Amino acid sequence: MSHSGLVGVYLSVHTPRYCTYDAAFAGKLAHPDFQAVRDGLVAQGRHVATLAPDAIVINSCHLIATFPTVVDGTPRHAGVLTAQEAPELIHGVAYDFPGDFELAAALVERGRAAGLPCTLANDVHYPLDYGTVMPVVCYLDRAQRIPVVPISVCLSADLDESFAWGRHIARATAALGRRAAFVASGSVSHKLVRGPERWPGAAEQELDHRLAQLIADGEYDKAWAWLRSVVRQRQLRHLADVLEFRAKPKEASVRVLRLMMILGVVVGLLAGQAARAAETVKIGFITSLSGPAGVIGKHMKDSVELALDHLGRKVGGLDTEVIYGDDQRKPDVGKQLADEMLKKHKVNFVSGIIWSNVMLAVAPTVTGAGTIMVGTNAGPHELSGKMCNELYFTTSWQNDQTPEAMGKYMQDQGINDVYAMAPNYAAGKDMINGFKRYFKGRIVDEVYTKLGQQDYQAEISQLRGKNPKAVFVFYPGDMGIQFLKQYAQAGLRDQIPLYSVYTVDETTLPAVGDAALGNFEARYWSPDLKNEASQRYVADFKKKFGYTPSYYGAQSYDGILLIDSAVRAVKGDLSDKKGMVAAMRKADFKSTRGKFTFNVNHTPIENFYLLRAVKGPGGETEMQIQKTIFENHKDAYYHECPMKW
Amino acid sequence: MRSRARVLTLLAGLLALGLVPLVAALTQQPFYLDLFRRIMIFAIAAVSLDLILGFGGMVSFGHAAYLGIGAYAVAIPAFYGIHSGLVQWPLAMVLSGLAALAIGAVSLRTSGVSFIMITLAFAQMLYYLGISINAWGADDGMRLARRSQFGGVLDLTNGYVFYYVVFGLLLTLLWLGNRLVHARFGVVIRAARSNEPRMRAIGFSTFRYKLAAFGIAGAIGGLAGALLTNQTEYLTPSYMHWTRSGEIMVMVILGGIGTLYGPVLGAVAFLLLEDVLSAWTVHWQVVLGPLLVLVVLYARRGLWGLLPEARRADG
Amino acid sequence: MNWLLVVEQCLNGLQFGVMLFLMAAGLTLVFGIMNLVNLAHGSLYMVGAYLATAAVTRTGSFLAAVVFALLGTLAIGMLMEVLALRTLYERDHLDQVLATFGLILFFNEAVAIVWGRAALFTAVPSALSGHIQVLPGIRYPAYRAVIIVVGLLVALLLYVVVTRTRLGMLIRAGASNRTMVGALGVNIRLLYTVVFGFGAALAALGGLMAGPIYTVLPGMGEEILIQVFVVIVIGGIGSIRGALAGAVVVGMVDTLGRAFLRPMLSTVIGPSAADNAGPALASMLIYILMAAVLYFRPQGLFPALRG
Amino acid sequence: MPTAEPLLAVRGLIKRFGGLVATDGIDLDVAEGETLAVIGPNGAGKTTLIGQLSGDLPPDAGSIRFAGVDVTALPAPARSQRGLARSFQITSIFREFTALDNVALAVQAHAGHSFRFWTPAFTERALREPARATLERVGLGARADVVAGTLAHGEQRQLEIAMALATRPRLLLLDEPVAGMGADESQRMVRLLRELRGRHTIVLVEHDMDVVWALADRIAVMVYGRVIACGTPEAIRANAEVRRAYLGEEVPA
Repeated sequence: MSHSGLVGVYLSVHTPRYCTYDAAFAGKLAHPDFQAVRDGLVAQGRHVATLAPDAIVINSCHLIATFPTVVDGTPRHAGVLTAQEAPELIHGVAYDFPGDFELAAALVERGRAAGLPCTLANDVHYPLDYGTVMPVVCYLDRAQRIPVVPISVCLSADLDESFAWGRHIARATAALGRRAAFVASGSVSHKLVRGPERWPGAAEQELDHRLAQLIADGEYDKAWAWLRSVVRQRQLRHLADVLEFRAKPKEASVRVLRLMMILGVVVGLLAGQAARAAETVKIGFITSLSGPAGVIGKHMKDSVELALDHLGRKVGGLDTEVIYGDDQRKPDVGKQLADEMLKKHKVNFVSGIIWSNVMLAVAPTVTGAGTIMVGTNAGPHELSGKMCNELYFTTSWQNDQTPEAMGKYMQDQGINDVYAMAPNYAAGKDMINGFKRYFKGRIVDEVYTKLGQQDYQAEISQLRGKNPKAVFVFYPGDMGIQFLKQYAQAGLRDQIPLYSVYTVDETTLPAVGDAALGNFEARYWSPDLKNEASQRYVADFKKKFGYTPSYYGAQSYDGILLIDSAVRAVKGDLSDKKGMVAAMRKADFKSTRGKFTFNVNHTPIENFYLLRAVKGPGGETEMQIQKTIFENHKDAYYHECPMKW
Repeated sequence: MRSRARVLTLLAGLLALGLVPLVAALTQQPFYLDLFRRIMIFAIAAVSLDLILGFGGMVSFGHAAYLGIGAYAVAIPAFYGIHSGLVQWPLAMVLSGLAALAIGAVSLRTSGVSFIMITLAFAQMLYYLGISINAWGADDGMRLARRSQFGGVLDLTNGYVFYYVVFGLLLTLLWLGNRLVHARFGVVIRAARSNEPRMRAIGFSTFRYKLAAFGIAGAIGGLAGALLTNQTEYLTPSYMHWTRSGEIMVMVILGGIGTLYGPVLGAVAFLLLEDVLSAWTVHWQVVLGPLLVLVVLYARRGLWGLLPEARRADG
Repeated sequence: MNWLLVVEQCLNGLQFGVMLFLMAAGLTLVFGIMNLVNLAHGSLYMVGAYLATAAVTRTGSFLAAVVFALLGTLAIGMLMEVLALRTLYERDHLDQVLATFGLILFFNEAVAIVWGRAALFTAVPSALSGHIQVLPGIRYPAYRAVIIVVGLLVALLLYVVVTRTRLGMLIRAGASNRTMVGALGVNIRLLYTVVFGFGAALAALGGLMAGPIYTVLPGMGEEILIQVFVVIVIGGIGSIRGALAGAVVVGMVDTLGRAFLRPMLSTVIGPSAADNAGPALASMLIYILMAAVLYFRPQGLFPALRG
Repeated sequence: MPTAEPLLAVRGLIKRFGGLVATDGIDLDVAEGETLAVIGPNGAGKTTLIGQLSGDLPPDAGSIRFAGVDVTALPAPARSQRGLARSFQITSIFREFTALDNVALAVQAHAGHSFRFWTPAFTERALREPARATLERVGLGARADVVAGTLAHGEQRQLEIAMALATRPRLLLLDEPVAGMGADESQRMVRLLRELRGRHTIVLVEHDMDVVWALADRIAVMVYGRVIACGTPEAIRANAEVRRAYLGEEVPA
């Protein structure tokens, strides 16, 4: 929300009992029920912090002017406050925050132009009420750094005048290029009754929720109509009294006038409507687009584009911009891309990442910057374990889960004398360890080969010498293509069954073809998975791109849908991280793997299937699901993750 | 004595580098801070390589190994809880310097292409060693939980402070490098490149000086490694892969060998091009490749060489 | 020790060595004769593999693919020499490294643009997909046996051309004193272009033989390039004999190391330590070998007899 | 010549290149202050001899004693430190550096270790003064600041002598100092070398017989890697063996 104009509207309250530091933070709350209100105010404060507005226009119902509307443009508001109505609760509170003379002057100028009686105060001694000072000093801007423009309630103004003032505030801030927040200090459900325990009950509070909901949904006309009707229907006792306001204390009438101003502000935002709608969801998608691994990056990028098509190019109902980055399979390049997206493009989400070492460099950078990260492939055990983070989700798996599934299947089949092979690097050892977590049979030998090795003839001869009953391997990308071809060429394909993980998939099948026939794989998803979302994804993908999608793609497709579900849940308020995280935790979207839930560490709990490479209807080799190995399988590291929810 | 054009370009360049943080602050784009800090770190590595490559004629194709050692010298102590930069950075320079001395002792017995290949061989050995040691993350690498601490005096987590630390180190390196290159030690190295047999005939046993230069270059490379780990808060053995040594070499040659300022220009040009082109098209390498060829064909002494030279060849 | 296995591994080592020789021959020819460090030799190996694969998928015949790949890469090699490399012969090795590094970037990306980033489908020609009985009890893939034969034939052909023919004499003369040969009226520029094209064709032959058993994708040249440089340095730069000897030595050491190093090591330092150190050591073996050779015999095992 | 131990004593020096025996058991003595010329047809092994004396070529057999010390095993730099300087048959100088720098480097080589990283070497008076003086001495004073590579061929030969002198040598090995020079240039070189006679022991390898007769105290004649005669110029002029060697009737070894 980098555009100017009103960027935030807050319905704030200033009941003396929880309007001081002691009451708010030192635990001496007058009444436990205020806890929720206090937390709401603290949340508003945090929101103002992330919003970092250039100015706050605050309208407190205790700052009353009888004839003109007073706009206080004093450049510096400093003084010592004792609340007029509650000297014993708020006394001797020093305050010193800047003002915004330019904005106040512009506001008064607009008011005068529109024929509204108003004066511009520019006087250090202009008295501010506790309704103006306390919410700012205690909750909204404790550092007292943001310029504040108090604006009074005008007793003799009618509803339309208050409404007009609202629109002027919105337009003045936009014209000056200020990113301003409007604070209405006092709530709709104000109840002028003695005794804190008889504070506005559920019915009155409902008014607040109703108004907030109407404004949030952008239903300004309805809000306008509702407020007028509330006044007419005398639903509220104190509001009913308003009509004979001459006879009632000024508080009651002031309430309605302020409501009109709030509404005016909000409706005034209509002018700024475009600004709000202009807010786009920016997603940074980092993967490997160049070099030998570029093909995997292409699968992911195409799937993201397809997801956007299915969402009508709008994530969470907002315009969406996806910025792709090529990490060239290098962790430091990945990190630099993440920095660029966070600081330069100011993205709201970062997603993608194929390789574990790149993920371990990028994820902490993103979550550290307070941005939500949705991983769509790499599943290093650290991120499912002690490095799990509230802002980090993955729509794939934890690396070890797939070999665990294969280990379980081979254990259940009672296979023995297995020959295990993998490249000599961290992921290779993870795979074999994951396999051994469930496979308890005899392992003839564990062979680790050079990373990126091309010729496996020596290892194949060695393997044949040991004549094992089965072979388990992990050879991703080009290593897999070479190993499979050489394994078949050595004539072992029909002698010793080959079981593998992350080796035979839709990115390598085109290059391996029949040499993969009969190969067993374990995976959480396959193009032939029978569920409506997956079938739609596969069909549309083939139609749009002309090749079969892989799990790399399905995970990325799900990642975008997850983000969409979160943004939709918070109604497009991208600053509401907590709300989005809560929404994501529900995994409330039509995933290609079917219904699944997130574990405590934000790693999916999902099924794992046994796949086999068979001759497809079209004649080429494809993977088909044979049976389910695990139902709702949890990763092996979630107990290391401290998160509880 | 350098030509005016070169002195002006040099000053303008260094001034620009110094002002980047200001520009970044004004345009609300802190990203440029990270981009140029990374460029300066590689400039330090390139200048250290140029000490032996440009001035000493020792074409080391394994210089990235010392960056790797420097990086590990920061990450491993941090892994065990020692976060003080005052321990890590000197350790990085000492360890990489010693490694360079050891590798140099063997490599300097060869010359020409054999020297290029043997230095490459040792770097690849360190690379494969790195990816097979599980205790330190092997290929997955290690995360730097906290950047090097300097007892609150220097807070590297603050982008601007870290930027000026790197900038200061680059300036110091250029200054000290300049002194070294013109002092007796540097003269011996440069003369050995010009005519080794003649050096032996007039009484210099050049081996010990070349080895010392190799060690110094390795140590500064180690410092660059330490900075790089703090920059990316992460390190993997892939920092030591031969293609990374190739990239540092390209920066030196692209900038112009045999001058301390060439490699800085080379680093800026190469990494900026990489960033700009890759943002423009995913096929950026098809543009960068021919560009390098053109530089070799038409800018014979590198980009720095394009600037008019001083009247008398400055030795 | 199962002797049959040892013999089979030696055969594997020989085959891997011959495969390396196919590439090393072209590189050492260009390097030795024209004193040109050509990092882009791996790219020509890749181009050869791609042209052959494209031809096989279109025509279905492996032989047609071989001819098409050799001629195509010959032309590309000569074009590359004329456009980029011709002026670099007198230049410093450093400039040659930078220029050819640029060519690597160009070729990898160009191939990706034309054929896409995904690996192409390649398979051993059906005629050669069977096995042959080399020795009682040892069945050896026919295709790999063909590689050995082709490799040795190429070695013989090269030896004859370089030592017995007029072109060979010109090439050797050009190596020792380029200007003198030019002075004798020989169009030295054309000679170098032809030699470079010939070197490129050799690389292409290596590429098209490797295609069916390795992976054909952008960047496939660089992984093998480093091993080939090790070969020519061990063998002795510029000497065809050296390239062959170096290739076989590297092939054997690397293959036998991967097969038997761990068992041998475990007898010395115990199985668990061997399991950990073995693989790492195996990957480093050829580099340790090269460092040793360079230390004791910097000019390589069979230095080229020139100058 | 006094019977004190010779400054340079060579005994049984043999050097083979494959089948070719370049120096076939050479014995030679050079007394302090003497100028010995070594002459012989091309390929007689003269340059191989100089190479072995300077330490660039390790002999296959035999010994070299210099100033009473067996230096056979010492590498070239160590011999230079002991005062044994040489010039090269094919000019070998630092082409990118100025003439003054070239000579200053030679001075620097003998002015302690060069592990100094601070003061710019080209401004150290302790190196520049002696270098400039040596340049003056060989007649290149005016050309001090010219880049060596751009000097004329003759001037470069003079520069080589200057570099040798700058190492304050006890013995000068000069390998064809006037090779490739015009008449007047070689006259100037001879005048320079005559000036050095007596103050330095000189071993002079030369083809130009005028230069030899003008400078040599003694002459050694080498043919096919062997010294077939050694003596005063007059003796050598009269020696039948030498005439036959020079008149082309090769005497089989």
